[in-house]
Amino acid sequence: MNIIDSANLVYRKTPVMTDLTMHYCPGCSHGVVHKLVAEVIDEMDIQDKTIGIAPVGCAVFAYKYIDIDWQQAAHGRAPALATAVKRLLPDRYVFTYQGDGDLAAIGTAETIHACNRGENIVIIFINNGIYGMTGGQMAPTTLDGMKTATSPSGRSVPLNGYPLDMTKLLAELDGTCYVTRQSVHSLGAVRKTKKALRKAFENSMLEKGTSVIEVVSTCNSGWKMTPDESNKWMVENMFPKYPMGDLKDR
Amino acid sequence: MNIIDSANLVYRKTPVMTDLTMHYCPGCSHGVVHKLVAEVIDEMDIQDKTIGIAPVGCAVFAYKYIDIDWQQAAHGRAPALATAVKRLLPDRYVFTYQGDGDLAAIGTAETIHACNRGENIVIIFINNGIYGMTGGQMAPTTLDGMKTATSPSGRSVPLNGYPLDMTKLLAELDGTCYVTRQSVHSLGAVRKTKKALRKAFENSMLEKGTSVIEVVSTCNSGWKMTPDESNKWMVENMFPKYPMGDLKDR
Amino acid sequence: MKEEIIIAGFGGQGVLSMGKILAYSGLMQDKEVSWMPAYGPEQRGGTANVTVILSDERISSPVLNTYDTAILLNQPSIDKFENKIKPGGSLIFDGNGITRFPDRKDIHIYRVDATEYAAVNNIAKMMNMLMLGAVLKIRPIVEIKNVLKGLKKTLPERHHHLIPMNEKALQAGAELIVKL
Amino acid sequence: MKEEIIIAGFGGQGVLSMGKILAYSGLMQDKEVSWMPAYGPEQRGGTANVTVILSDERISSPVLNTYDTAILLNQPSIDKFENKIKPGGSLIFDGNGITRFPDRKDIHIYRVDATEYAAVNNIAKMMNMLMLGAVLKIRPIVEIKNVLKGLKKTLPERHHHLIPMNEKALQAGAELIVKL
Amino acid sequence: MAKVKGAVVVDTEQCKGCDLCVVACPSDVLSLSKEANAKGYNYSFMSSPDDCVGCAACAYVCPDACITVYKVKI
Amino acid sequence: MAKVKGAVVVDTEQCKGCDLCVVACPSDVLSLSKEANAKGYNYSFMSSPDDCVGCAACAYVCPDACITVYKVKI
Amino acid sequence: MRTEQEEIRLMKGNEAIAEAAIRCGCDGYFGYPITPQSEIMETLMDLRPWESTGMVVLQAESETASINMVYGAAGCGKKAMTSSSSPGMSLMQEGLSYIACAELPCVVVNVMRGGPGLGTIQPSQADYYQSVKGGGHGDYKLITLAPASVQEMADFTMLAFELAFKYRNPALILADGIIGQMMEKVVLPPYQARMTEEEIRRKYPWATLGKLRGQKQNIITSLCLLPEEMEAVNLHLQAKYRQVEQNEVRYETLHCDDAEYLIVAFGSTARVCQKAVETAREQGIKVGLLRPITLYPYPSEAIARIAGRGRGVLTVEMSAGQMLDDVRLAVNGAVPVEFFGRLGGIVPAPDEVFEALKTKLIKENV
Amino acid sequence: MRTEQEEIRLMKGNEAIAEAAIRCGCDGYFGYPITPQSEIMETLMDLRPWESTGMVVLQAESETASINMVYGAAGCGKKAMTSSSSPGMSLMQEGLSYIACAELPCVVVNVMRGGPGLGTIQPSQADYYQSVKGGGHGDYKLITLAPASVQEMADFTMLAFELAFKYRNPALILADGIIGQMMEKVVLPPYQARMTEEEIRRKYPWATLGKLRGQKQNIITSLCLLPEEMEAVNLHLQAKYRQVEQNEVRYETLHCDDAEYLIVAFGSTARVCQKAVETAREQGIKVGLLRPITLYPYPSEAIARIAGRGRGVLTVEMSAGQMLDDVRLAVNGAVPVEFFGRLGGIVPAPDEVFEALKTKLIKENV
Ligand SMILES: Cc1ncc(C[n+]2csc(CCOP(=O)(O)OP(=O)(O)O)c2C)c(N)n1
Ligand SMILES: Cc1ncc(C[n+]2csc(CCOP(=O)(O)OP(=O)(O)O)c2C)c(N)n1
Ligand code: SF4
Ligand code: SF4
Ligand code: SF4
Ligand code: SF4
Ligand code: SF4
Ligand code: SF4
Ligand SMILES: [Mg+2]
Ligand SMILES: [Mg+2]
Repeated sequence: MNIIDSANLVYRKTPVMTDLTMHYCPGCSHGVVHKLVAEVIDEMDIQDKTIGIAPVGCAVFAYKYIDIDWQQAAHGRAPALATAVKRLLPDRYVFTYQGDGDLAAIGTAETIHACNRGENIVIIFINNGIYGMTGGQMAPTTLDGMKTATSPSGRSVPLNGYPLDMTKLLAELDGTCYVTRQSVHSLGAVRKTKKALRKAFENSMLEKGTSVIEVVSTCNSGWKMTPDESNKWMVENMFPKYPMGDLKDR
Repeated sequence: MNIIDSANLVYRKTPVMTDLTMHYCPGCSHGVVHKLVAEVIDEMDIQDKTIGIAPVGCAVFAYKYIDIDWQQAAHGRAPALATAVKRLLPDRYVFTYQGDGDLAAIGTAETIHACNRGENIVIIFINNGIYGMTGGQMAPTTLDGMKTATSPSGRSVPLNGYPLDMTKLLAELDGTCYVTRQSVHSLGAVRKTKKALRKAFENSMLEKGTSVIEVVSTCNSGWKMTPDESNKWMVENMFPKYPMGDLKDR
Repeated sequence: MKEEIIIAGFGGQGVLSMGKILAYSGLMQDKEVSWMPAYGPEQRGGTANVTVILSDERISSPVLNTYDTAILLNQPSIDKFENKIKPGGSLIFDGNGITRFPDRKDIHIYRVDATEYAAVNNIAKMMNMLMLGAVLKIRPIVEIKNVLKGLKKTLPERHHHLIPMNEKALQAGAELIVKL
Repeated sequence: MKEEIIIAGFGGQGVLSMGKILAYSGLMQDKEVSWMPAYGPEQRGGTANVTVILSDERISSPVLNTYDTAILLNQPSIDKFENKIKPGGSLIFDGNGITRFPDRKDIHIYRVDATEYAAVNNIAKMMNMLMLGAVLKIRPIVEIKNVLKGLKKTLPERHHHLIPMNEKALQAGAELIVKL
Repeated sequence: MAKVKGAVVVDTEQCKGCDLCVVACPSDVLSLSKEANAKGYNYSFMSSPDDCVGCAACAYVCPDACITVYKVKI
Repeated sequence: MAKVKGAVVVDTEQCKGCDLCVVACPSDVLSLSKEANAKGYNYSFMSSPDDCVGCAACAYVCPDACITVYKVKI
Repeated sequence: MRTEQEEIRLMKGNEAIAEAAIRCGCDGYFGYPITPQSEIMETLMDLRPWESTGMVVLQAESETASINMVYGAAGCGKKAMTSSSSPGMSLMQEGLSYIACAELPCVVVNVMRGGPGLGTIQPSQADYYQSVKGGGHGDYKLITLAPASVQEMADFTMLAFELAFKYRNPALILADGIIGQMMEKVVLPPYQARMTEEEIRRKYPWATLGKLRGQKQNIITSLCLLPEEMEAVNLHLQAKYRQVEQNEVRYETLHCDDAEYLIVAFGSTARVCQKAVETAREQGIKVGLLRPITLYPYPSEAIARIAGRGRGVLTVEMSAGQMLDDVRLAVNGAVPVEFFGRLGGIVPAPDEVFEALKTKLIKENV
Repeated sequence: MRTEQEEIRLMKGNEAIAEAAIRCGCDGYFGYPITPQSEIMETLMDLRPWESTGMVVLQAESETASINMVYGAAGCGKKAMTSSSSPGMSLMQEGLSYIACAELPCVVVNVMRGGPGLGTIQPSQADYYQSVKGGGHGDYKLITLAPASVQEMADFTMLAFELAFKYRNPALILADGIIGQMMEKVVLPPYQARMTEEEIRRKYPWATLGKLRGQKQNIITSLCLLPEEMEAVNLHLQAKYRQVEQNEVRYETLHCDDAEYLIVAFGSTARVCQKAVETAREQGIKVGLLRPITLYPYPSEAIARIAGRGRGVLTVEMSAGQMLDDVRLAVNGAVPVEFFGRLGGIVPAPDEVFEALKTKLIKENV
């Protein structure tokens, strides 16, 4: 019996992904989220209507992998770009894809104000608690006690302040309509994240405001663990501080 | 009977205020808050231990009026200066004095991160819902429908976004220990604000984190009303959106 | 024809708008005009001044060292500009609150008590129009009818009913001139 | 004495640390040294290389066009650097996964199957020390005792127990040389 | 209860005539003068000095710290 | 209930050997190969192909979109 | 009868920019208030072009956000602009470097005020270096226009968009507080329709408007991790800049034909110098004035040519001498180059310039 | 035996800066990660100087925050520093302009990478203009030191603080990815105690440490609304800059005594050029090398003097030619000035420089 036949196809890489090998480390969460974004674009059939804004961070090359039009923003400024793009092209789907350094450190003001204005965009926020791209320095979301290149003996609150729950802040703003926290470490988690992404993209055209999807993620290189260990560590350590689920849905 | 005799003195200008005439418009709230800050410094006897950080905004010249050491910060960056000053001089009282444009627009990131790090400083936030200094443009805190030089037919949410309750966000952060909203339009309000200021200054030495005192204020020039009308308009229109009282006290 | 004018006083005395009306009237007469304020956060006190040039030729510098005519509405302005009037030029000042009167011998000096007149007649907001009336009597650089045209152009429609009042003020102002 | 060396391979093959050990050993022998990596976000793939210079004199350029000795640990490195070796210089390569072998006639070429040896002997982390042992046999620019001293200086105390193992790897590597 | 009598001194040169003290005074003691000071402001003064109770409400709300307050029990 | 049989195809050249599919598979179908691909990674493969139920858990969690999944009811 | 479209108006330079922007089909303005240019956004907000042409006007949370909004809009092939004054411009330098590298056409207005630091709100020209040498990192250039009248504030708004799109390069209008705040007569340009999406797709196929079926994706980026590729990007930029230098030099001369002495000045300072030249000519001194209109590309050849025939050059600026470098580089030692400047917000008066001419230049040549 | 204090170490340039900062009594470092200089903060965090000398090390939320933290710390008379690389430097331009105007001493390190825009992380020198002409607004100068070795990374950290405090002016260490990432031998300076508050009050009476009874308040500001006052501030700054120009020019020459041709290059490019000069000398070509150590103040006189004796100058940079302007201004037309550069992250090789010398300069003189 030939199972491997297009008639029996259950899952394959969406054509909205390009054929390039992603530059991410083996097991990096970025890849999974990329795939989900591409799948949602595919399923909504909006490849020609979607414009992505790439960050400065490991995902800077997102534009190489998801086959849509892209702009690559300066570090932290993706929401400013997205604001302008969406205002000038209101019938387009516009999303930013940002890391925790990009969105919650240098881009704090741009993120908060885009959300507060209620721009009809989607913000995808990859919170891996670290600066992956630059070699694993501390991020605003780095957990207390977590070791990074700039907190080699572990983050310490008196020295470095508290881990920042940016998503909670964004949920407080009048301009956001949908704020949720997801992950991609398991089949179930992946499915939920995809659903959340779809909802967020759909919101774009309903003039309800900004949709924010935080994906609590791993950076196994930065964390210095295997991908599987990273997932487990994430569930045990990141989830209590950054609990899964919707923070706002209106 | 000679009432006017130093023996009978009830209230006089604190010597921590200089003798210069303030450049503020007649009736501007800035003057009242300046006086209160100076009185608290006087009463706590910390004139030699206090360093103020002046903003860019109408209060840019605060350093001319309160007779302590001051640094004048770039627009929005006062919390960054204060962070460094306090960390290098931990036994000094360090406060910022900022307008709503300064603190809640261009300085959003600096404000949030100083508060999130829990810097042991005092942030005095003069929310007059407008950019006074530059001639009355819209601020992040400008109310819906409020007319300003850049919203001449009134702020409109679809165009300009929502009025931003920055203080609420700051209260959400783990690093703040005391977050309160006050005003200075009446004897009672002035007394409360002074008490709040004193508490905030006292917190500075308790290593509890950041104290934030929002003073909902008037800018009669920008609002194009008399000072008295402004106070009334404030009570009626600003207070519902920015309600008085403590948001956090731990 | 070229007239280089400085108008100076407290913020709130209508210095800039007097300049604007002059410039607009010049425009109505097909002159080249320039209006250059010393800008600043006026609402918070200090003095205001504006340089207005009307000319038949293209105007080079909008910033000047010396002026043909100075319209000075307070003491600091007299102190600052009296010496910058060209010999043979005119200094027109409002007498209100003046403690040191201008005393140059090589210029024409006129006192116009527009502020007082405006206060007495309860038309404080017309002070600058009174002054302008006097100025145009002394230096008829633009015609009154063009001033009124200019007003019509610059005032929002809902204020057009004030134009006759302005006209009256222009006429009244012309009567207030005292040559020193 | 002056030796200009390039070491190149995949990120993760210990290219940079091999260079560091060489440089540190040079320092122990009072040489001038420079260690210049082609840096980048290595953890995300790509190749790594480092230029190491040991010299009795002050070193001018840390960046070179040509090298005395090239230590090349993968195919892309051979492709990139084979032609940049000075005539009479040495190319030392690891045979693992090599599909196009170096073939210059005017240089000395050595094959050292350190990767294979390390895999077989379950000492994958010692691959670069094996290679270094071979290199120092071929080009004895620093003494083994200084390499070990250098290791002591650079390794954190808790890893000092590994030094004998490193020494053994250096010796074993010297036996793997195959001159082509 | 002993009666209380107050008085205020306004620094008329610093006063900007904002009227806030006038509004704040619970006893309607203060008014703005007809005359302007050197800066052109109609300063505040005690138009009904006998009614002053020395509560300092005026002084507290004065943005320009122009008011000194005295009080005696009589 | 009809029995279900699945199979996956791994793009062994794209695979980075991260092991996440191996861990995710509920039926322990996958393992990492001893051999490395051209990029030096030990790629994933169906070590127990008969156990595959075509649930696509492996494919969903694969960061590099290397896995294609097929399923038939038998 | 005059039509609305060609109406002569009396307006401030700042207002002229706002009016011209709408009329030339600008798609989006993003800004943050700062004196002495806040009237640009205020005028736009008052005119409500979103109800007429559809132009978007947005007050951003900062200058940093503004310039990055411009990046986003320009990336879509839209006519985008921002404006600010000196301190705000400093905050835009990273964004400008990105925009220049990503080759996005846009217009930026700097109405300069006295610096450094918070300084003063009075006129200055001390951001010349920042504008033409590169305030941001890396090798890039902004096409820089220096208006000297309210009319030019309007005209250069159109011209800046033209040049920006012609070269896919940011264009800077470098004005100062005088030109921004003064009122003059201005003939406003007629309304021009905004580009349709079809037009943009046709003329600017790089724009990110959404990847149509069968087309390649468009990517706006300034990143090339491989230095070889990044060098190629740079060489391409440099080649473009040579083109700009060949085609777009603009300047104005006055009395230069027989000039023994040459004054070089730009913007409102050139107006002041014009008056000084008039005075000098009245006294029989043969002085000419060259006013660079484009500060980048710089009229070096013209200056070299005219200066070469004379006995010396006086550069006049509201700064400590910044354009002076470019004048010296142009003259390359052929004749003496002197400098007169006022700093930190002070506007030189015509007679000061005349005085400087006599004491610094003519005297030296006696 | 060698003491810990004068230990010879093998370390990266970035690490050397961190070590030297602690040793020279730095009070506070504030930074944000960016390649290729992140090791500076990483090393500091690893060394935990807050436990030894009491130095504060803080990772800020951005470069904008970092430079303003430096402002705050420097305003207290403390030795404060930050470091970044090109895009991050662009974000600091407003802050630098404020610091320069408020006359605050501090040290800023830029380990340049290829731009413009996000560019690449490879070495570059294309922030020369930004550094020495003024990337921020207004007339100001940064004392700019260009290290060419790891040793100089350490030494110039101390020197930069010295000069910064001597002139109450920000000092910039303008390095590049090569010097930041390479390892060399370095002799670390001995530990120096941090200044006590009493010392600061005595030596820097302007510092805001709290207004003591009987003393006047200290105010750190860059604001002067009155243009007359702002001009006075500027004239004071300019006078100070003349002092700096007189006292602090530093450069190094190699084989310049008999040089017919002169190469001018700074930083790591000068190291590459040194090798090219060696090659040329071996071939009997009389070439010298002048390496400016201070980029501001610039060694214009030395260049004019040496170039004037020869037949031509070749400027070599990792940029499209920025320092070239200053070389041309120095030479002022006396001899031809040619340029060779690599862009966007490419490091020129010694033989390329030698080739350029032959084809661009020597050929021209045949
Ligand atoms: C202005 C500026 N500052 C700093 C950097 C360096 N930088 C690049 S990516 C990055 C942070 C990346 O972290 P994050 O946003 O969490 O993304 P991740 O790599 O973890 O996905 C930084 C600081 C930069 N490119 N530009
Ligand atoms: C970088 C920068 N951007 C803009 C300005 C102009 N500016 C000065 S004050 C101000 C806003 C003042 O408003 P706010 O902070 O609310 O203070 P207020 O005057 O109302 O007290 C602005 C935008 C500036 N000086 N610097
Ligand atoms: S460094 Fe971290 S975030 Fe970046 S690709 Fe590797 S695992 Fe992913
Ligand atoms: S403009 Fe407004 S905030 Fe500023 S001084 Fe006047 S009233 Fe106060
Ligand atoms: S002290 Fe009280 S009663 Fe007296 S004037 Fe002031 S407010 Fe009125
Ligand atoms: S409140 Fe103060 S400034 Fe206002 S009127 Fe009264 S005394 Fe004068
Ligand atoms: S489809 Fe399901 S059963 Fe089959 S290999 Fe994948 S995870 Fe395992
Ligand atoms: S999850 Fe994907 S990349 Fe990872 S081992 Fe499995 S197939 Fe390979
Ligand atoms: Mg991250
Ligand atoms: Mg305000």
